[in-house]
Amino acid sequence: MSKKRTGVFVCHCGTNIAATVDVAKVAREMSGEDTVAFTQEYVYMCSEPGQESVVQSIKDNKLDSIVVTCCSPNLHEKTFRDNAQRAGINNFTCEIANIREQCSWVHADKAKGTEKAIKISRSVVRRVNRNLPMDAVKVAVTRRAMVIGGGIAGIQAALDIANAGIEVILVEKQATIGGRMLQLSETFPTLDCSQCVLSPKMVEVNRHPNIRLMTYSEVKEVAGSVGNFRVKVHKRSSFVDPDKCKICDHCTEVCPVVVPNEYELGLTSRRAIYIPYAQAIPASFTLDEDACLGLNPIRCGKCKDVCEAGAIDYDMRPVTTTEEVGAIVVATGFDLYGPENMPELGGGRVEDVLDGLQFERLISASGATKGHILRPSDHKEPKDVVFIQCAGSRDPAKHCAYCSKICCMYTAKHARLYKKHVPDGRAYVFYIDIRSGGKGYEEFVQRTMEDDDTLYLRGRVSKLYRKGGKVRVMGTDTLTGQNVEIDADMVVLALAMTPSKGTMEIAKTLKIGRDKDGFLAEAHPKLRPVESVTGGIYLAGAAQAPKDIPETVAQAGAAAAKVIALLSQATLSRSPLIAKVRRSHCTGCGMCVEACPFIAIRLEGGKAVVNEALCEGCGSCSATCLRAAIDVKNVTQMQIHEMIEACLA
Amino acid sequence: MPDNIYLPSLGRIAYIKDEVVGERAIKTFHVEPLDGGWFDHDCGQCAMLSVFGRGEAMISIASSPLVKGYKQFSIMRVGRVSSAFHDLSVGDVVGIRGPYGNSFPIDDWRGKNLVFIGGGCGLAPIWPLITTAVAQRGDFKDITVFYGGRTSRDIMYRAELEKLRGSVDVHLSIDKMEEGWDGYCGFVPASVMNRDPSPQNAIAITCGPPIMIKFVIQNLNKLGFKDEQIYTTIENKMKCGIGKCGRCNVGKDYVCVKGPVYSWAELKYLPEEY
Amino acid sequence: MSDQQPYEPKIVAFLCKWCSSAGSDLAGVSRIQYPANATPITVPCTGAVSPMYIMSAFNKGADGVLVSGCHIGDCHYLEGNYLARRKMYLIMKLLEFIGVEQNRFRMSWVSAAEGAKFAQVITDFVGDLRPLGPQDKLKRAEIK
Amino acid sequence: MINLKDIRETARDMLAKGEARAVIGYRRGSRGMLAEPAFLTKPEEADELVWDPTCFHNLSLYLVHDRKHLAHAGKNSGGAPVAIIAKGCDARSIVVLMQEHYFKREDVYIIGVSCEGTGVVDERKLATHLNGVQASNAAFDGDDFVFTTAEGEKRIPAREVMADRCLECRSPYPKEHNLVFGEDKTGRQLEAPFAALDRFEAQGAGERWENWARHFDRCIRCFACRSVCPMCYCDECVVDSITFPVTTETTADEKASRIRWIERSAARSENITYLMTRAMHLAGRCTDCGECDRACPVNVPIRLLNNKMEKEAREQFGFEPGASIGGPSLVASFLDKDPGEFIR
Amino acid sequence: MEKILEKKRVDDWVAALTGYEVHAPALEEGIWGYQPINGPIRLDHTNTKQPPKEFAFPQREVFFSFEQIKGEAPRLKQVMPSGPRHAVFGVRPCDGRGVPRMDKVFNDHAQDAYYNARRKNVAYVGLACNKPPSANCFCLSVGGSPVSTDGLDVQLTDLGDRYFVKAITEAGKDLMTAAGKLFADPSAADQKQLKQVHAAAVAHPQRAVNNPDQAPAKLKASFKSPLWDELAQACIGCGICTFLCPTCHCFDINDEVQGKAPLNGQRVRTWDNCQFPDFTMHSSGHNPREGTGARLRQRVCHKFQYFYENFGMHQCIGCGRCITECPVGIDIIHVVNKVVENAG
Ligand SMILES: Cc1cc2nc3c(=O)[nH]c(=O)nc-3n(C[C@H](O)[C@H](O)[C@H](O)COP(=O)(O)OP(=O)(O)OC[C@H]3O[C@@H](n4cnc5c(N)ncnc54)[C@H](O)[C@@H]3O)c2cc1C
Ligand SMILES: Cc1cc2nc3c(=O)[nH]c(=O)nc-3n(C[C@H](O)[C@H](O)[C@H](O)COP(=O)(O)OP(=O)(O)OC[C@H]3O[C@@H](n4cnc5c(N)ncnc54)[C@H](O)[C@@H]3O)c2cc1C
Ligand code: SF4
Ligand code: SF4
Ligand code: SF4
Ligand code: SF4
Ligand code: SF4
Ligand code: SF4
Repeated sequence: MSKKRTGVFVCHCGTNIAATVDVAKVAREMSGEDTVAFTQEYVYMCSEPGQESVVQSIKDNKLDSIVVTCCSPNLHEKTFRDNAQRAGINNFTCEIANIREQCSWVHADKAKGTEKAIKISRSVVRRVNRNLPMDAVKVAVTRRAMVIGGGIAGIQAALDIANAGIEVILVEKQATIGGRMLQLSETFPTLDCSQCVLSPKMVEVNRHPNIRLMTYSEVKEVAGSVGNFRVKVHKRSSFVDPDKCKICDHCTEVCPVVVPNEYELGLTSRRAIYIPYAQAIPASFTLDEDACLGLNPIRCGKCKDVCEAGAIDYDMRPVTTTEEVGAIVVATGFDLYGPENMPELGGGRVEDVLDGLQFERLISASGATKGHILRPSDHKEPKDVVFIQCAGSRDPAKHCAYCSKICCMYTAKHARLYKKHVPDGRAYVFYIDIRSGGKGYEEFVQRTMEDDDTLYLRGRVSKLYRKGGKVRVMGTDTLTGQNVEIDADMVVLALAMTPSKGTMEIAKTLKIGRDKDGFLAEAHPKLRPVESVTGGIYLAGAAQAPKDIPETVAQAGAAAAKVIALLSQATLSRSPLIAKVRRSHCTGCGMCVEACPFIAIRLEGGKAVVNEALCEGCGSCSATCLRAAIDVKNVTQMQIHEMIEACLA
Repeated sequence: MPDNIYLPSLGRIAYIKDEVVGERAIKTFHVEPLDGGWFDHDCGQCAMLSVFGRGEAMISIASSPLVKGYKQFSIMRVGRVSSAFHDLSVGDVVGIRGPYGNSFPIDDWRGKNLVFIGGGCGLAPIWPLITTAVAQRGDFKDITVFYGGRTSRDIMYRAELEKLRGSVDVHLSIDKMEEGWDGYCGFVPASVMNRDPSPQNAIAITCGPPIMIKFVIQNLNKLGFKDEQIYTTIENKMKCGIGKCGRCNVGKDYVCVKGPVYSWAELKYLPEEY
Repeated sequence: MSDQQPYEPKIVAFLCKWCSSAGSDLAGVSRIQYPANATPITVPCTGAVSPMYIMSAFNKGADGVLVSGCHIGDCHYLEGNYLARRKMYLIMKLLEFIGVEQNRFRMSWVSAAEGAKFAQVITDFVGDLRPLGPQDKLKRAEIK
Repeated sequence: MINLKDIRETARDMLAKGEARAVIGYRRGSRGMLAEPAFLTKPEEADELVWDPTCFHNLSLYLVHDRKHLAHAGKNSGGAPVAIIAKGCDARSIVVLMQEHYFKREDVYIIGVSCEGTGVVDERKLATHLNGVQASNAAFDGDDFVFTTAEGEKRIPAREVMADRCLECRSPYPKEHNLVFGEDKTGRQLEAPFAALDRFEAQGAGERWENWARHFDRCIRCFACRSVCPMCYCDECVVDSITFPVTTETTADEKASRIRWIERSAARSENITYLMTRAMHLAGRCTDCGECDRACPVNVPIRLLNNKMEKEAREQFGFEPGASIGGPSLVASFLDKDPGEFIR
Repeated sequence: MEKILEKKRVDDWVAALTGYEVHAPALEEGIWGYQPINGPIRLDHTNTKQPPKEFAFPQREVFFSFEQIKGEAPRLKQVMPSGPRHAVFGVRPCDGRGVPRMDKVFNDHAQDAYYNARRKNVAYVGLACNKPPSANCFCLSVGGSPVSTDGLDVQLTDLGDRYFVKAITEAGKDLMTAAGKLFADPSAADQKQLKQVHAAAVAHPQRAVNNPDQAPAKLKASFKSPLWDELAQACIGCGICTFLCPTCHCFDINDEVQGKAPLNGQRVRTWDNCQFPDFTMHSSGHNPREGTGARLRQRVCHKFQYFYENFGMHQCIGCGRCITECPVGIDIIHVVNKVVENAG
């Protein structure tokens, strides 16, 4: 590499610059720079003739890099880089020195303004000396997507992507897709039946030619990067062939094992061979390996004997496959905050204290009690029911600091559904405030309060315990300042929404960050709300933050749109101004790996390696490395060093 | 010698040629005195060149003492100063002080056969000797030049070597076969064995990477060359060029003063510190 | 520097490209006047500012060094300014510890919408530097 | 009380059984009573080992040397680990090295030694106490150090001649170890942590500068502080002003574009830049073994700089260097609650 | 010229040296160092931490400055040392013997204008060692003596309340005549006491290099001895032993640049050190002195073999600084003895 031949083009910008900066002097000073082979001033560099003369001067003087001292790079960097390219030199060897916004417009003193303009220009000239010509990084794209999590978020995203003609693999941990929504009874604010809305979508997923459904499956490992991920999926064995299973239910009749039914949140029990819901997709029974007496015809084998379809196969083995996809949507949903963390609310051990989801099952027509509200302890209809909002939410000292956002709404819904079932019952709601932003939401709550005659008590519950067949709830009504004591037949806790266990696991597997509450972190809270920090991985649903179904569906649609936009390109093109490791100086200490906000660096054979597809060129690595072993191209430490020198000359 | 040995005189770059390109680039420079005269040098001596602001580097004078107007240097781009040289253009001014070190005893060799064996950029230190011998062709008997590079693009002074062919036996070699190469293919020491030059009334002068020199000498010994008939030059890091900065010594000898030219008979008994 | 001229502090200002540099552009567009003492060096992010740059600027004769970037939470690169905050805190404390005047190093958050704030930051900085006189503690001796 | 016999026994055993490639410990040197680093490879050498108040070296430095040596020879450690005698601070250094992947846990066998109630001597303090008298032996004895001199035994309360870092050490016990000798007296305090630093900081900025200016002026840039520090293991230090072919991979371009942050001249400005950069680079990594401070021939109180960083790290970021192998690094991590009031 | 000076009049002598800048040992931060003197001087120092070599060979020497405007030839401006003459008081005899050794280096083969300019401007007023100032003194075994006058211009000997002052050179006489009336002629008793004091000084036990005369040959024979690596295992490659040595002279030459357009800078010589790993490293990474063993060998052989072969005297003058100051106990006496003994 021999010495640069740089051209410096000093713009007057009419009088915008020339009035307070001695442009001729700037040009003169720049021509004294070692590498500057040509300087020119012009009244409007960005005008047609100005641009032409830039192009011509590059050609005539065999320049290999240029500095245009003019206005902010946000305005004309592209213009002049295009000119550079037009003149046959690389566009990254063109830099702008901003002597208008950062100088002439803000300094009236011509001598001082000129001096500063010279320093700015000189530092950019020094920088350009070491600019490398570069081409945008191109990455080929695999036109297939993966959606992880088969709740409403995952289902919606998968359908949207598939409908755009892109193949989708939908990976669900459970035996059926549907997620939490499948457990809900009716949904606010319209009170339409949850399954009625969801089931058709589930069936569509199952039938869609572009969707490959992998239930009972988990993602174990991810390699590669945006456009080209390689994902290892582990499918557990269900021991039942879904294609053969006729869902005749003969097997459950003979199965001797009884275990609590997790889909009914322990309100009922099931057999070792079971179907989670009647509407499960895929529509097939599943054999619970852990509960089964041994997958062994000698020890039991009753189900296999009665299965006329011959769908049961004790020798079925788990399989691990590697799927290649270009983009990933993570929609792994939420769990409820464990009541065991809240001794003040009974710690999960007081009978007839339920959580919201249990209550959903209790009032669901398909639930354990076929839609009759009967309290678990004695199967009697509860007449006094206390709903407690913010159970675990908005309590930074002891529990979750954040607002779970949907509890106000579903508690109102619960109260109404309760009153519908038990018109003479009394419903009490403890709340802190009501947050009912959303279309039709406030009206919904109002109706619960007024039409349904629900007693809303503003305050926290300090304690509840069982007393004489009831649950005594002690709280305060902060509006009246009175202590309140209610002997309830049943209590429903609106527990905080937390990221699901599966969400926490997947965050680790995919190496996408989580926020301080454990939800998946979006790339930018405002501008990139459905993207993870890792390129090509998008977020949808309650895994990213507490949200209700409409919001979940909207975000799923947005994530799908991002995926479609990404995968509709044949290749990806990224800024080449990314980090580069000086391997010989890297000791593999891993500090850059830790510092990189985009998880773009890993250690390989004791050296840092930058993933070009992930690096955003922020430079955090370079400022962290003690050995100057990693630099962002064209903003290297050497360049900054020389710029500092130029600023102080 | 001038009063202040550290004060360089100025020289102007009169000519630059890309000798070898790539990661191990070599450029050849002709440096003319900026004003007034030049110091004289002998074959094998070096000069401390400087690019002001970047520092100094010891470089062999690659032109024959018979050439008066300028001095030639061929510099490989390896680091700070050498890279600065590669950035220069014709007309730029550099610093130069010297000459340093001893020289080849060329006068003792008149009437003898000369065998030159060079590798890589090791042709530069022996080039003044080759060109002087060719200029005084009548004084010497057979002159043979073995020279090899890693690839054909690493061969320096290619055109000049071709021009020598009339009066000198030139054997070029490259390490690995390439299309269109009609010379020897293999390492330089093997190339020498391939031709087995006679030790009779001969002096062998070798210069190149240390590992090459080691095998060349072994092979020359095998061919019957005595240690006194073998000459080489060594390069140790130098800063002052006058035996004070303390780094180039091999045992008690400062290479910048006692070297860089050694016969194998001398070198063999020096500690292995090069 | 001649004796007649009043002392003008020399400042090197590391501005992040997305916020503070844009903020200084806005100051320009709004024609807000401020002293010409700070020469900007645009960096991708405050997170890219190595403490070595600060040391080096003082070593090369800066009277003050400014590092300015996006407000916490607004970093274009999410976390860069968090990392910078910690590093800059440390170097600031170290400078202070050896007895360099506190006011010679400054960090600020200036968003793209805060043109006026940018001008204010520079004005204040220059104002605070003026009474301190030239920085000669870390400055390399000048060649005569 | 540590029984030297046990240490020797362990070393002998490990070498005899091939459980360690080498044992790095202390032995009596040729210059009076001072201990020096010992590198044992044969079981019979185990009797050379000593453990006394002059065992101030942080031997983990030699683990770094060993690893560089292996890398240079193109070998990987393979086989048996190197066993090393490590005090509390030394063991923390080893932890930081492992945290930075310099070697793996299984490559080292840490024979921990607790400093128990005391620590090691500061040669300078001792010299004033002995007043020109030469000592030939040093020994621990409860809260005292006992020195053998030509004029008989001299007993000095340890705290009078102990190194500042030991006086202020809050964890004089190698938490990370394979084997440990001596009692865990973590929590014992002879002086408040950062006592020397606090005393220094109590001065005004002007005074602090005057002091540092004198210290920086004295520095002769011998780089002993850097060479003796196990954390300064970079192949090429950023403050080196010369180009240094680090490996065969280093290109001419890299060598040519070496940044000269500071000049080689031992001038005040350059010395400051060097020492401050060093302090920055050691922030969160220095384990306060005090070796740099001890090695400096001209008594530049380097430890104060590192201490300052350590104190800020601890107080502002809740950070403790060398606490755990998997822990975060100070400058590559952050907390939401990091101080930000200084930012305008 | 031999005179007697009462101790209390030393300061008057110094005051009378108006044409000189007087330097004498002073204690700062627990370190003895030569400092310019304005008030009373002390001569009760041990030896100074740094030898007086700086007066002729400072750590930083500017050779010349240059300036280059683009398109023009550079302009060089030679910078020759100038300033008042120096009188350096309190130089120990060993350090005095360092002076002629440095003279040799800087005048052999080529004359070093900078060294010589400084050298002729300094006069050394030595102080005989009635008692070795350090436990690691070994001047006697390297051909010196606690009462040697080599390299000194004046020798002082402490006779209790008086100094016996002896001019060794013309420059020394000048120093004395500058304050002629302060001096008295020595009596016979003074002469006798001088002899006694000198005899006692020489008789004082010292550490010793065992067979100094055999050293050159034996070291030569031991070039390939495995002992070098073994003895140097602990060496950390710092600059203490050489920077503090009165006869180490290695240096580096660098360009220091301040402005780039126009280019302006200076060429500077700074001390360098054969113990730094990159000292002899070629740009290719090849290093003729790879490893601490090879580098220790260079230092020791330079002192005890190469210099001897070139100039017929040992370069080491036995001040013991490198022994006392080495942070890891590398002991040149031990090394020489060990290698020589091993050579059989
Ligand atoms: C009591 C209650 C009542 C509610 N009522 C209403 C209402 O009336 N109206 C309304 O709009 N909203 C309501 N909601 C909110 C609603 O349930 C959520 O908005 C919605 O379920 C979020 O859907 P999701 O797909 O994001 O998550 P989920 O429904 O949790 O689905 C996540 C899916 O991902 C799977 N999964 C998890 N981890 C992995 C993994 N690692 N690999 C593969 N698969 C994985 C899970 O098995 C699950 O199938 C209510 C919530 C509660 C708690
Ligand atoms: C007698 C002799 C003759 C030589 N002849 C030639 C020649 O004809 N052509 C050629 O290309 N090279 C020659 N060299 C080698 C040349 O001196 C080095 O390549 C050059 O000094 C490298 O300097 P640098 O600043 O580019 O490298 P860097 O790696 O940046 O150098 C680092 C520092 O070490 C010094 N340094 C590194 N290696 C050497 C070395 N071998 N000798 C002296 N100083 C060194 C440099 O001056 C610099 O200060 C010769 C060396 C010697 C001793
Ligand atoms: S921080 Fe630097 S040395 Fe450490 S792994 Fe990253 S690049 Fe390598
Ligand atoms: S520049 Fe930023 S994104 Fe790229 S590797 Fe470095 S820290 Fe990561
Ligand atoms: S601080 Fe001390 S040990 Fe470090 S380089 Fe300076 S003099 Fe040497
Ligand atoms: S900086 Fe000093 S105290 Fe800290 S680890 Fe290194 S040598 Fe020990
Ligand atoms: S011998 Fe001692 S003083 Fe010399 S370089 Fe080695 S460790 Fe440093
Ligand atoms: S080698 Fe050591 S003992 Fe000898 S003169 Fe030098 S410093 Fe003194």
